[in-house]
Amino acid sequence: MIAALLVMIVLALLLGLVLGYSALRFKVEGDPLVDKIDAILPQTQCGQCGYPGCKPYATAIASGEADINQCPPGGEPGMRALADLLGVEPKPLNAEHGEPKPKSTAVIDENLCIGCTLCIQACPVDAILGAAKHMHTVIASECTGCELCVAPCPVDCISMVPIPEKVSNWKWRYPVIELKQVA
Amino acid sequence: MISTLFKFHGGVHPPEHKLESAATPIVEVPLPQRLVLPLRQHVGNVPKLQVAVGDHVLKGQLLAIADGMISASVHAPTSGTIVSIDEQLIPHASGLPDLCITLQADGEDRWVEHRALEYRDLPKAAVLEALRAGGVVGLGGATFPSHVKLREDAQHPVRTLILNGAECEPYITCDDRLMRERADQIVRGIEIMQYLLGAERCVVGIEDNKPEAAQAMRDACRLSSIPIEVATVPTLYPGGGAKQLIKVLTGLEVPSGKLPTEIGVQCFNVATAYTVHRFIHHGEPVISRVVTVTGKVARPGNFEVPLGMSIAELVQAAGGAAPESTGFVMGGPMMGFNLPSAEVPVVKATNCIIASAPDLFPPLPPAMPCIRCARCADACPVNLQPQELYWFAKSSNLEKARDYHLFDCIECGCCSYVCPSRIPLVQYYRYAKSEILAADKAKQAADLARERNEFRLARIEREKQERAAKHAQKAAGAKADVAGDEAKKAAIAAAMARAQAQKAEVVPQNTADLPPAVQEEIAGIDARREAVNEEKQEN
Amino acid sequence: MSQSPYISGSTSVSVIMLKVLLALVPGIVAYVWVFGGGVLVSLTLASITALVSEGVMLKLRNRPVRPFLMDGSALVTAWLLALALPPLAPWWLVVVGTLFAIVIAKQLYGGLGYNPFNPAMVGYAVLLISFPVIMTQWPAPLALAHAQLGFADQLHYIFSRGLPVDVQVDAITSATPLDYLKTQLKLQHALADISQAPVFGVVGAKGGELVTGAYLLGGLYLLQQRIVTWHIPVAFLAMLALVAGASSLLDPVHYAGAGFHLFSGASMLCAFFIATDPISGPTTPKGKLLFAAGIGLLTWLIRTYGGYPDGVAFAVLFMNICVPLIDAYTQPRVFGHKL
Amino acid sequence: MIENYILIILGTVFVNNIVLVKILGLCPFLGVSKKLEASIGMGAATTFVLTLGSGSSYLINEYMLGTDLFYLRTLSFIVVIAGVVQFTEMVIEKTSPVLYQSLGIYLPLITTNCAVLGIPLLNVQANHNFMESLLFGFGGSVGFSMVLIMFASMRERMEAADVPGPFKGSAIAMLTAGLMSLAFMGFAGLIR
Repeated sequence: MIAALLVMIVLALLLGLVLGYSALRFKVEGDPLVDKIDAILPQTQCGQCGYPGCKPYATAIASGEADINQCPPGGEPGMRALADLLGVEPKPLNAEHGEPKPKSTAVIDENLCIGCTLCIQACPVDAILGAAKHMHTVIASECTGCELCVAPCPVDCISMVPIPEKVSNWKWRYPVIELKQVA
Repeated sequence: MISTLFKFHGGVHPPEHKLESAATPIVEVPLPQRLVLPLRQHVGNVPKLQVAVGDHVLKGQLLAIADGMISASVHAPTSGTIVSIDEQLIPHASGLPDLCITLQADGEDRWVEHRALEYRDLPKAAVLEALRAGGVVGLGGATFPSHVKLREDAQHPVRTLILNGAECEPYITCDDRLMRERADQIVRGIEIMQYLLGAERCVVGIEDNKPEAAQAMRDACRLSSIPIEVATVPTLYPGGGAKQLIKVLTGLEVPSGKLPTEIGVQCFNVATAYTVHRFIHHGEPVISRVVTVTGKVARPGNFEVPLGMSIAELVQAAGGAAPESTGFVMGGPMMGFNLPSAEVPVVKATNCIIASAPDLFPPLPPAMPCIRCARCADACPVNLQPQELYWFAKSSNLEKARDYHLFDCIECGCCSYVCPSRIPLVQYYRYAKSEILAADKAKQAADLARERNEFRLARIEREKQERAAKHAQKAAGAKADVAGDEAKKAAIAAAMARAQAQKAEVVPQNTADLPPAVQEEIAGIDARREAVNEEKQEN
Repeated sequence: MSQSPYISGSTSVSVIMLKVLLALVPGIVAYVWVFGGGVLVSLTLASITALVSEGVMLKLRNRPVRPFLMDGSALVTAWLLALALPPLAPWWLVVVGTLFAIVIAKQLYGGLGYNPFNPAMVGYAVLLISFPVIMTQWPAPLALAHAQLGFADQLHYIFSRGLPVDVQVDAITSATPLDYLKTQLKLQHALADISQAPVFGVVGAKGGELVTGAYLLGGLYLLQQRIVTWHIPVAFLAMLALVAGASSLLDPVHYAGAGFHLFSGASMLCAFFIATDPISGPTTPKGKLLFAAGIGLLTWLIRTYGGYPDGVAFAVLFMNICVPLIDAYTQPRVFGHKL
Repeated sequence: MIENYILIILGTVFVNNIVLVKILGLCPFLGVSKKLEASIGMGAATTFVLTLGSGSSYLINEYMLGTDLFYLRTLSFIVVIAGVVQFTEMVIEKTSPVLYQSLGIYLPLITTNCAVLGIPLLNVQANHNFMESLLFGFGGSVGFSMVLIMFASMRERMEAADVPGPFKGSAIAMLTAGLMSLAFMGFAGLIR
């Protein structure tokens, strides 16, 4: 009986030593995973996921707090990339957080804008320029299409315009194989 | 005295169908009434407009000037009036419209003042600049601006200049006819290219199914002041691909993602050499080209066509399309694309127009699943594994596709051609490539957005701290300060002055360190804003 | 209209499969010559089962039935399985094996083009494990049998296991040389004595070697038609010959020679028809060599040391498992890339 | 001697493969085989744990428990293995966070991987000496890793296959595992 106790105590001590040492030796600082997740997120900073930006959402995913299907701008491919990175099952996007929309940019109707700067303060990427009492303009190439500027505008002069397809941004389509001849 | 030839992996032998159009000489088509000139006729930046609606221009006059290094100018193919500058359908696989200049010919066909260039007396940089202004681009189909390729590079000196007269695609014979009829002029162009590049060796590669062209070139080369070899290479599609031809003639492989200059080789189409000659020795910019019109037309042949002429008119010149014809393909049957309309203009890339019909290009039967027979891998000139690429592209596993060297694919169509399951493999690769490129772009945009967001957050944080510090200072100051009205007044005056100054120069804080393009955009927006403001004030 | 290329070559999946079937014909003729017409019954049974089960599965999966039945791949599977089974196998054995091959090994994975395992070999291995006695009971070649069965008798035997009154089962069956060799070697007999037994022919099995030769003929036709590339047959046969030859050189008393291994069992059938199945095999040239050499080595190992008389089926299945890895690690050098 | 060692390794890798023939350790086999990279990591981790666990449990069994305390065998083996797994977990978390994340719950679950406990117990049963125990553990885990990696590569390839709806996912994976097991039956009788 005593022998058994002794054996278990010795075992526990040994393992405790080894593990205690390695806990110090292999201590992990920070969470490199957050950056990897953040790199996948589309950086629209739109907050549709329920977090105040992409980075906070990435942190929430890394800590297991948020699910991977809360990012409509990233859409299905983004969700798949996250599932791939984290080794979890892909799941359909959560409709609570909105539907994926075609990529758009905000456009300010220059004739209506009163220059209140509310949209400038709302823009997460400083893509709107202008000053108080002066009309504001969106820098199209920097707009992420997050729509955060739409709601604050007191005169509803901001609209989201889908980016039109041009020769310069045109993409080849997924081949469609007609199945009508099969039968 | 042809040096040894080498082989590239794979390749196919599709039926050639070259005899139909190769038999007759090049015909100059009558000048059309209306010419549509897309600004985007080459790889690179869209050139900047130099004319406005209503302007009268002369033949060869500059309409749009090259913008930046990789760009090419556009010139008027005849004299006339600019009637509109708007979006019109262009010959592009997307079938989308793009900015075009429409020119109404006045029928006089009067030349702008132009003269030959004594290129040996000028610095090479000036000659290249002239070529850039002359709108000279590769006429083999890629339409890459030629002046970029003719630049001497100390790091990668060009030892071998290769002229591509292989013309491996079925149906196309424009280079064949050009070599037969204007070999001497092509050789003049080669001499200029050789001079500019300082190449030690010049080789013209011609497939052995064009003996007349090879003979004509050989005769012309004999008269040249520099030694030019003419090599007949075995007919094997895609032997006319630049990388394939370089491999066949020199045994060297262009490293993936690099330019041929990396291995001391530069390659041009023979038609490009011809246009270089026309521009340097006659001062004529690129305003016309030779186009093969074949397939279901009454009189297949080759035509010297002013750029901007509509395909419909060109086909009329070839006797019109047969009634069973259902559409037009630009380029060859292996790599060409379907034109969105017969009204699109001839552009610098238009080497061939095929009037197609279901019996000429039968629709593909429904695709069977891939049986992994690897016939495509055997046929691939780049030695890819098309069946794996297909698998990844089909399941949109784009990262894997990239890992399997999708971007080395030249879209030659050999894999689709041999596939027993009739899978449109190339279509999958095109899809995967453009998806990946779009994703890369999105990624760049996301990185930029992240940076800007982080900057903004840092700025807000900093401002908050500054405010807090100010508050603290004020609180401390209020306690200590028991000074008289003078000081207060002075402070108020100072504050007002500050406010005034601020009002005077409302500098948006976030316009610093923007790329010039965006700065310009902003400038444009500001101008517009001014205009609106003035308007408002007037009202 | 679609995108380029607008023209295409003339081969199609059904042409390929038809040529494979055609190449099997000499082997079948030789088979009938040596073992009697019973195999034709197996072939018919297997073909019907394969086509019907494939059709039913396609219908259930809501896929077009006609193009997939016309492609001939089900027939190839059926024929290969039927030829691998003992010639007078009972009808239900053929049916069960074919069903397993088509339904489980092929259609559940998505049908043509998607099966990771060779369907015929899955069917064969399942039967071998489930019914080892029947599967190793081979009828003697007609020339050796103590009693001759006519076609009608064979038919009767296949469907009801009934024999004419005067014939015993032993009279029409005999051990295959591979089997015989194994049991005799276990009994410490020397190879030279063993190979004097009547089941042995010039190089392989008596009669069997004729069938094997006919397969070789068909295989050469496939090579000439470029249906298969040389890699797999050559690597398989070379590896088998190499290990068999080397071992018999070192110890001629206990190891059979290369000729014997090449011309007995399913070697030739495997070399040209089974291992060359493109769907479950690798696609890179190097991968093909590796794959086939692996099958050759494993076949010899299982034949020589293993628990089963012939190792082809298991060797093929094992190498099938390795195919994705082989493919991934034998990618050829792409144009413009360094090795 | 050497021959014996080689036979032990070959035997445990192929003939008596712990997953496909002995049907042990199916949980990580099915769980961590969706991606090749993760399965390679899992294979390496398991190999490490198993070899170390096999060796150290031999030592504990031989020098601490002896024949008197045989009833502590399972208990102490579990403790030792749990310790080794903990250690491995820390190392992986430090060196490869992505692998750590993608192995997820399966990493601590190596502790309860029946193969990991099974092999030390089989060692005791077969009266292996220290070297044999180590090799047995190593061979067993190499066999495990090998089939895991093969299985993962097959599953990656099957991802784009037109598998009928009801069979997508786990069902076809189980079927594939079964057919792999079928292929491994061919090795039966090769060694002993």
